[in-house]
Amino acid sequence: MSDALALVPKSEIPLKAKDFKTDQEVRWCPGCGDYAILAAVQGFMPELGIRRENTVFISGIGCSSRFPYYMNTYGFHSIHGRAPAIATGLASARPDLSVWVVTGDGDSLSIGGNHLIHALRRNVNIKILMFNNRIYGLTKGQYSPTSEMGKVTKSSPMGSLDHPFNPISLAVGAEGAFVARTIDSDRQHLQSVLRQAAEHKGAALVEIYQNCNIFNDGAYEPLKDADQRDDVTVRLEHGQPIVFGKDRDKALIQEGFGFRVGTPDEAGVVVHDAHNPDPSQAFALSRLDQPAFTHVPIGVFRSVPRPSYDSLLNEQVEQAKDRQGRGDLTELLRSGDTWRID
Amino acid sequence: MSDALALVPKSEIPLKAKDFKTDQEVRWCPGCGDYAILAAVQGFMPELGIRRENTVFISGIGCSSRFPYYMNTYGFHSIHGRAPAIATGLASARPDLSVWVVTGDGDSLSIGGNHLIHALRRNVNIKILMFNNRIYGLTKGQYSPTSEMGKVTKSSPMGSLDHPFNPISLAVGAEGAFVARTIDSDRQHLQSVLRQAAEHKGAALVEIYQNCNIFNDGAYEPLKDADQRDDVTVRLEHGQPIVFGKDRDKALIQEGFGFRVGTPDEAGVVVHDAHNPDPSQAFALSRLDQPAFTHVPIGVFRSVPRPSYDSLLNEQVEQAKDRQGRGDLTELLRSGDTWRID
Amino acid sequence: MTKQVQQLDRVIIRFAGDSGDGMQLTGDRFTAETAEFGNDISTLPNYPAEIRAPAGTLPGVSSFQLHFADHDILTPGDSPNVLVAMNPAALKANIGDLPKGGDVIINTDEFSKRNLAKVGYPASPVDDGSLTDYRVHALPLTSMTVKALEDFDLSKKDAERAKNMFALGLLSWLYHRPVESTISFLEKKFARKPEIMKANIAAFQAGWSFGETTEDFATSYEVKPATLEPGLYRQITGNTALAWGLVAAGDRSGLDLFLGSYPITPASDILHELSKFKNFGVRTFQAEDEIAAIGAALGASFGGALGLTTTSGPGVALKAETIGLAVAVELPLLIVNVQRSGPSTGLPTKTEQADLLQAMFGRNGESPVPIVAPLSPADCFYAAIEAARIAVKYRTPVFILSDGYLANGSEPWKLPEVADLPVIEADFAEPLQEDFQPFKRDPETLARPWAVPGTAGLEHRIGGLEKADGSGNISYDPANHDLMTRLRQAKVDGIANDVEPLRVDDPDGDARVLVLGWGGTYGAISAAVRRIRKSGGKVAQAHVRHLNPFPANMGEVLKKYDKVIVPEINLGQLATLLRAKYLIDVVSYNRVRGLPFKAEELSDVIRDVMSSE
Amino acid sequence: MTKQVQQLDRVIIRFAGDSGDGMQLTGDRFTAETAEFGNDISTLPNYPAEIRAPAGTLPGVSSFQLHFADHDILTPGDSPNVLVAMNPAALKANIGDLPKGGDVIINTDEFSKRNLAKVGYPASPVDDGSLTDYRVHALPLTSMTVKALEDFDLSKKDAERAKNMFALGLLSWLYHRPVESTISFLEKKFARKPEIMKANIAAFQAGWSFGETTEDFATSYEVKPATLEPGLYRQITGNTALAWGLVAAGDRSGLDLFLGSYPITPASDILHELSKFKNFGVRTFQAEDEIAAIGAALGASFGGALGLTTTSGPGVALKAETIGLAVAVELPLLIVNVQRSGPSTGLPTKTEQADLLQAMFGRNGESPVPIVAPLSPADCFYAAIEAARIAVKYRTPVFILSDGYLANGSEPWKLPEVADLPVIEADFAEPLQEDFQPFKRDPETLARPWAVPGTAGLEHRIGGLEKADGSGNISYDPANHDLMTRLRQAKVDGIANDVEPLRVDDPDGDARVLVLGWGGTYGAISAAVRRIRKSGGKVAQAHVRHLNPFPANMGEVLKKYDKVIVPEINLGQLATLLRAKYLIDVVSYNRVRGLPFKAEELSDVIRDVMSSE
Ligand SMILES: Cc1ncc(C[n+]2csc(CCOP(=O)(O)OP(=O)(O)O)c2C)c(N)n1
Ligand SMILES: Cc1ncc(C[n+]2csc(CCOP(=O)(O)OP(=O)(O)O)c2C)c(N)n1
Ligand code: SF4
Ligand code: SF4
Ligand SMILES: [Mg+2]
Ligand SMILES: [Mg+2]
Repeated sequence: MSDALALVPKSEIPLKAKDFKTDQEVRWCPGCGDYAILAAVQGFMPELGIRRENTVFISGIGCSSRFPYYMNTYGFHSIHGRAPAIATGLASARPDLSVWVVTGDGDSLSIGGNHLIHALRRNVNIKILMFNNRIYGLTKGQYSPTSEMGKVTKSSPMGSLDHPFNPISLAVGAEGAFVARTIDSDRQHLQSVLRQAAEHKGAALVEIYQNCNIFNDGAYEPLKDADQRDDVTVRLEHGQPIVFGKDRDKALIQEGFGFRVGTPDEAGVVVHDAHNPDPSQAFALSRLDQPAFTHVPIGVFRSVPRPSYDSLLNEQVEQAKDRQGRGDLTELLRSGDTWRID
Repeated sequence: MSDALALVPKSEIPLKAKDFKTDQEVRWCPGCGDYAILAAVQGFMPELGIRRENTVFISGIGCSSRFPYYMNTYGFHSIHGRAPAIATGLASARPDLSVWVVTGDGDSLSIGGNHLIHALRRNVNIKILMFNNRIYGLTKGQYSPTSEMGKVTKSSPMGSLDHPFNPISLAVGAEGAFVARTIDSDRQHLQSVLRQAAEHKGAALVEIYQNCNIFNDGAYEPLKDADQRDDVTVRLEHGQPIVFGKDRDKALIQEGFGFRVGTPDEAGVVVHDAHNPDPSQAFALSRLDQPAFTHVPIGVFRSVPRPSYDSLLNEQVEQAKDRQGRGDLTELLRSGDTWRID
Repeated sequence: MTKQVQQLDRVIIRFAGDSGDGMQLTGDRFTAETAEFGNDISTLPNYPAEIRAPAGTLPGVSSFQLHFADHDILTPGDSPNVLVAMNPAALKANIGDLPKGGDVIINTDEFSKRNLAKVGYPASPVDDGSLTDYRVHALPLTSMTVKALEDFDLSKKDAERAKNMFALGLLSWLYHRPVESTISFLEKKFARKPEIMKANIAAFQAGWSFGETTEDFATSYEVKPATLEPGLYRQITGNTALAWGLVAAGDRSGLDLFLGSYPITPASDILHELSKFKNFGVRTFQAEDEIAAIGAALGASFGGALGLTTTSGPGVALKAETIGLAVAVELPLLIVNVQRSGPSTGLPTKTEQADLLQAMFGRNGESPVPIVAPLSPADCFYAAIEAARIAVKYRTPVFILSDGYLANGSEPWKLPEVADLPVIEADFAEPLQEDFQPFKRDPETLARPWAVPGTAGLEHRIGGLEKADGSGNISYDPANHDLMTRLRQAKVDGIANDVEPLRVDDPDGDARVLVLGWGGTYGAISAAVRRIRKSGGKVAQAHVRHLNPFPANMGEVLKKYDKVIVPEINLGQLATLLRAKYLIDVVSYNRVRGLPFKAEELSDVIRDVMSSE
Repeated sequence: MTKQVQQLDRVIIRFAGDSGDGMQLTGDRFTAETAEFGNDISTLPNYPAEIRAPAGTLPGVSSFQLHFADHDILTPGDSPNVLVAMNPAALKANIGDLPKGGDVIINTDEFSKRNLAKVGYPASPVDDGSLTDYRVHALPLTSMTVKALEDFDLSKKDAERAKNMFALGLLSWLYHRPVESTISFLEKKFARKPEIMKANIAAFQAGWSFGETTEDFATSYEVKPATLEPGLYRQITGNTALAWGLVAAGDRSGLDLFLGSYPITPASDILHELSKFKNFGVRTFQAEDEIAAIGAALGASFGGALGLTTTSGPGVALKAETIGLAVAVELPLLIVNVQRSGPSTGLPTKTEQADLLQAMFGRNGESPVPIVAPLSPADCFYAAIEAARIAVKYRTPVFILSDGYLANGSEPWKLPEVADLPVIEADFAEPLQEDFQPFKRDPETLARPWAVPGTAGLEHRIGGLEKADGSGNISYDPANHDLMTRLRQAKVDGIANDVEPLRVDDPDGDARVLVLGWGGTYGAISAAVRRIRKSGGKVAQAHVRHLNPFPANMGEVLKKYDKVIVPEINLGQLATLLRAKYLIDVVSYNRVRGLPFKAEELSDVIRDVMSSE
């Protein structure tokens, strides 16, 4: 595994998915997309080869945020929206841990929006899994910051008025160094994205399209329906020309600062460059989904190396110890202007 | 004036800059950039031709946030970071007001970051003037979210570790419909940007580079120093090829999804398109300032029409009144299942 | 065969099943039929934790208890006489509350090995004799329903779904409920799905006729209508009443309501309800978080609207700083806290009264805020109007402390005449005043003028920094800060003389013990007091509606009694305020179980205290 | 000419000038010289509002008062004997505090028409006879300074800047202060600007020699060294002492300190100070807001660090929800509130004690948090260690309530031996326990195990939902919630027996009146009590360091006295807690002026109460 986890102790014994299951009964509505994500994550964790006890899942509040109870690692089901902040403290103080944040579209983009964008710009060493079901599930179905305009919900009987966020655009605009999107129904893709996220040293935002079959069922139908999905889904792979379609007969051609859909044999098929220090192309790709669900890129939009916050912080601590020597309390008390009374 | 202010009553008598001055003694450090901005705003307001009493300035906390005390309009010096939220309520309830938010880089991007991005996506009808001095002024000089990495301040003796936000990138990524940048020292440019902001029906973010001569003096020297400024400053004007330089001998040429600096006579000089519904070009322009101060675009990056939050909300109110008729309390109480006991 | 009919004065029924079994709907319908019949009613829905748990599990159990009688009643009842258990989980979770000899109606179809295992029943309690203490009616409700719907073109699933209507029909027969309203309800509800509609009606009627024909129920019961005050009634929950009270406050003040809110259990329904009233000029704004929600509300108040925010305890914690700002700028603002179990996330769907001291003191600096607490579901309507009256008249934020029990509980409500509701004077400052002083106070109320943007000549600036008395300019003058701090306090304290005195219910005026409560415990306390009096005991009762400031006569009242008992669903918060202010050694009774008090436990407590007299 | 020398036992000097005049530096230097000389000292800097106001205006005035004596003293003194006024604004803002007959040294160079006008002086008070009640020394300090520096190659501006050193020199002569430390200080400070360095030293010496030669000062004064306990001393402010105390707590517990903070006056300096101690393993994180700051601190605590957050009242309001979470998950966490004047933004640079009830009750639900308050600048060091001891031992968030007066005030501090400081046992849970129970409590302290990530076999999940006693699994069981609520309360209440009993200072043990204070009022109260005793009065004094829980003996102590006076810089918050808990009618004395009490006003209050005895 990449050096992103270099500081995390390895597990002596190879672990299995079941090692990451807890005895807690999983409590989501039957059919909820969260089940598939949980299975995918439990299936993926062993790959990392790190110790269970050095793995931590931190969540906010929401259906999705129940996640930590079902992972047999250390876990913290915190308060609404604050998981990235709490994880920032833990990850900064403990570089020997692999810290994962599980959050929802409301938890991370409503009340937690500020912590999210700051964690991204600082490149704190946490992996953020945003379960985006475009609804407030736990509170029984109000529109969320990713709900489409005009959505009728309990709190918007005449349709919501809010122009939604595009989590990828927002994350890229917030200086995110690793920004990706995947979907609950494609376990293999989900795991491949988790793999790349884990390899990024710093903050990784993974938006996971998740179906809430109770309050927003079918939100991602076009990406799941066997007939359309291959023509709608645009899979991004670094270094590869962006080609898609059931018959791989479609390709993205640059037009101005955006794209048009052409054919693979045309000139100017865009080659995906997730490692580009300039986020402009990644941003442009995030706008492809206009109008909604004509073409939806999934995969890693952006993945550029940048020193992680914890490494910078701990470097300063080491430097200070080298330069000033380990702190000595007695010395400190006696430093500067003092005088003796006898 | 555009219909952005259509609902705001006009002033019968023509107003002058002095009409917008208060009797309060202006309290900023001598030499502070805030003075220039205040003068520019007071000089500009009469242009709008609207009544003073229908103009409101709302601020958070910070040196910049003292602003409302010096404007002879209605004003609200609120709490740290919350001005956009408070302004959202006022603007939504009172479409007959022209509501301005004055904030600092800390006020709007640290504690207030979440309210800022949500006000932008909702396109609430407020004009946000962000005084960006890249420092916390009022609290006497800690680094801010726009301070450069490695900055040594009282709270970062070994240099700050935070990768800064680019307010323009963030605003564009947050679905901002009007996003602009200007500078305290160029009154004419500042006022032209204010003019365009006022014409936008909805949320307008205006980043104003402001010098804090006490705690971060010279932060924008390259843009002010007579020798370099013309070669560094890239003035954006919609529909115009992007040409700059002391001798207007430089131009932006598209390269991939970004730019290189070429000459005006070259092929492919980029024509600025602030009205493009796709924000990708505006975003790409916001990344031009890399490395810092090689080339800094100022002007309106993006200005696209989108229904403002208050108009949508008040439409629903009118619709509801038309459809259901003005609410009648007695009817409401007696609606649905009731029974009589005699 | 004709069956005998027995008269009862009161009955408590609990419908219990899986979240998917539609027990809340069943309860609502039975309630509606019963209300229509003219009994007095009190209901208590009991939802599982927020997320829907897997079918058939204990956490998935949802129940609805309703108490109806031929006299006026105050609580949903301590323990049911009849339990309807739609599956093993429902039986296991609720049987403990059923007193010996009680009736239990069991849907045996759900008692499969698998379902029994899910809740750890080794064998079916129906056969293993563990229910011998009860009168068990073991019925295959599901299959009977399916059978009754054979001729409909329905999936088995849809047919089975109607089993709750079958059960409702059976219970409706058992208690002689009128059925028309339920039938027309089903007609409306399934208007777009005629087959489903017909099926549900058929199931309902099948349940009824099953009752008539089965041997299992030899007797049916009658509960005569209660003699309630004449008038037009409706059944209403606390959250709905609160929402309507706020609409009424807007109506009676001529101010447009502006709600800034962020959803949170158990307050969300107020947001949902208010968002339906745009035609009343009610604007609802679902904010990005609680801070933005109250910020927007305060901004709207600055603009001359009646700003308001709705939330629960954790949300109040986040709003604290902005409430402090509202105290400093002295603008009307309503903060509704539908209390739930804490601390932190606690038990989000359960009730508690532990946010009183937070409302009193949960801000930096000296920042007094008036507090009003409703005492029953319907009273939420009047409490909202009273809070709005205080907020507008005194230009101050005001807390409304409801709780999860009031929010979801319901009772019949005799509808008021709109004309009888208080009128609220917004009394905006007049334009074009000579050197207008935004902090010049009304000498009587100490309220400052409300000068809204758009008013010519009154341009002024407000903010959180200390302001000079009168002019409102920023002032660092030490004496002025002391003065302003005392003025803000005096303004709120002065409200004590502008609210109803504390009313004491002490029939013969010679009781030695007073029971003093606040908020949602009113029903349970009153019921307990009645029991004491029935058995000849003398006890006085009073319920505090204004928790800050206390009514002017509070001190006298307390001093009149040898013992003052204060039951609270917290560790003694009202008691703390009373002790601090009146130095009286009140006797606290505290249980923090996330549940309302039972009348019985309270009457025991009162008896103990009386005997220790 | 030889001058006479007069002996004094104590002197109070106030240096006042424009923010740009360097009065804080001047005061610091005079303090250092005085400390070195061996007097006891207490200082009070007084900054203008946060933003630097235009030169020469009243809001721009900055002052530094220092009190030194040949005996131990407790406060910076009520009113100065000597006022140094560098400009008209400084004179106008401060002359009112100078008692008749006091010395006032005036820099006449600044008394231009323009500067006089700025503060509304029609004519110069120096000539218009308005200062006849004082001993006026009208001196052209600026021009004398410029003259003294003629030969230096300096801009006029730079030369003028040195006028504060001239003034310092003059006062150093006037009070026989040792000058070496100031000279070496200037050498260090301006090491990189030799010309400026020499000029400042020259100005300093010029001031000294001017004193020797001028007629204006016929007498100079001597204040003998105080007889302080032998030992090594330093001058220290409250914020510095607090920061160092936290470092000490880390050192004595072996835990790395993790500070999550967001700057706010007057707490920012603690963040600044701690950010210098990375070599102690102290990690400081400047967060995006207060919520993130405490969140990060709590996350670090979960990871086994000593998590801590520093702020002032408005910040505490924002942290409330997370503090509640810390109560629920029961992890060590320190919350430092350097109180300032409220409500809302209030007077950010002024002191107050009005956040006590916020610390007690400012959260939803029953969420008890221990509170510790330092009583002097140096005591902030020990209070920090004590708070950390409680937090770690009991696995709980703990409040440290400092205030603006303690934060910026300073006093000489006899340095402790590190070995004498308490040792704090982190006592992490051991790895690989059989079915580990994260909420199984220590029977004695009721603290739960602290099992940090990385510990094999103890993987567990914590959170804000109610947890089952022992296992820590989510529990909706009513009885468990009641139990856990009481256990959390009992854990905190139990600390009462693990802290120093309240010490009462009642020399003859026969006083009838007790003065009880908390926090930064200790100095003023003690000085007042001394005055009473000097004049033969008998009064007892006690100061509360642990505000939650109170020390076990608090009740007894209170009952011993006929009258208990509680002076507070709020409207009676400690009084409220005492009344509620002990039902004692304490006498409150409250002033909310943003300023510390004066010894004199308190002694008057005490006398009144005693005579009303
Ligand atoms: C401070 C606070 N405010 C509000 C809530 C209520 N609440 C809990 S989860 C939630 C939103 C859930 O939506 P999301 O984050 O998308 O998660 P999901 O349930 O959809 O997975 C809200 C509003 C809360 N628990 N705490
Ligand atoms: C809740 C709260 N937290 C912190 C502060 C302290 N504070 C006041 S202004 C400010 C930042 C000012 O920086 P900026 O917004 O850039 O404004 P500037 O002073 O630079 O114009 C801070 C941290 C406060 N007043 N309130
Ligand atoms: S409500 Fe929606 S998101 Fe929540 S558990 Fe049920 S299906 Fe899943
Ligand atoms: S500190 Fe900086 S920003 Fe604030 S007033 Fe002074 S110069 Fe302006
Ligand atoms: Mg969601
Ligand atoms: Mg700034």
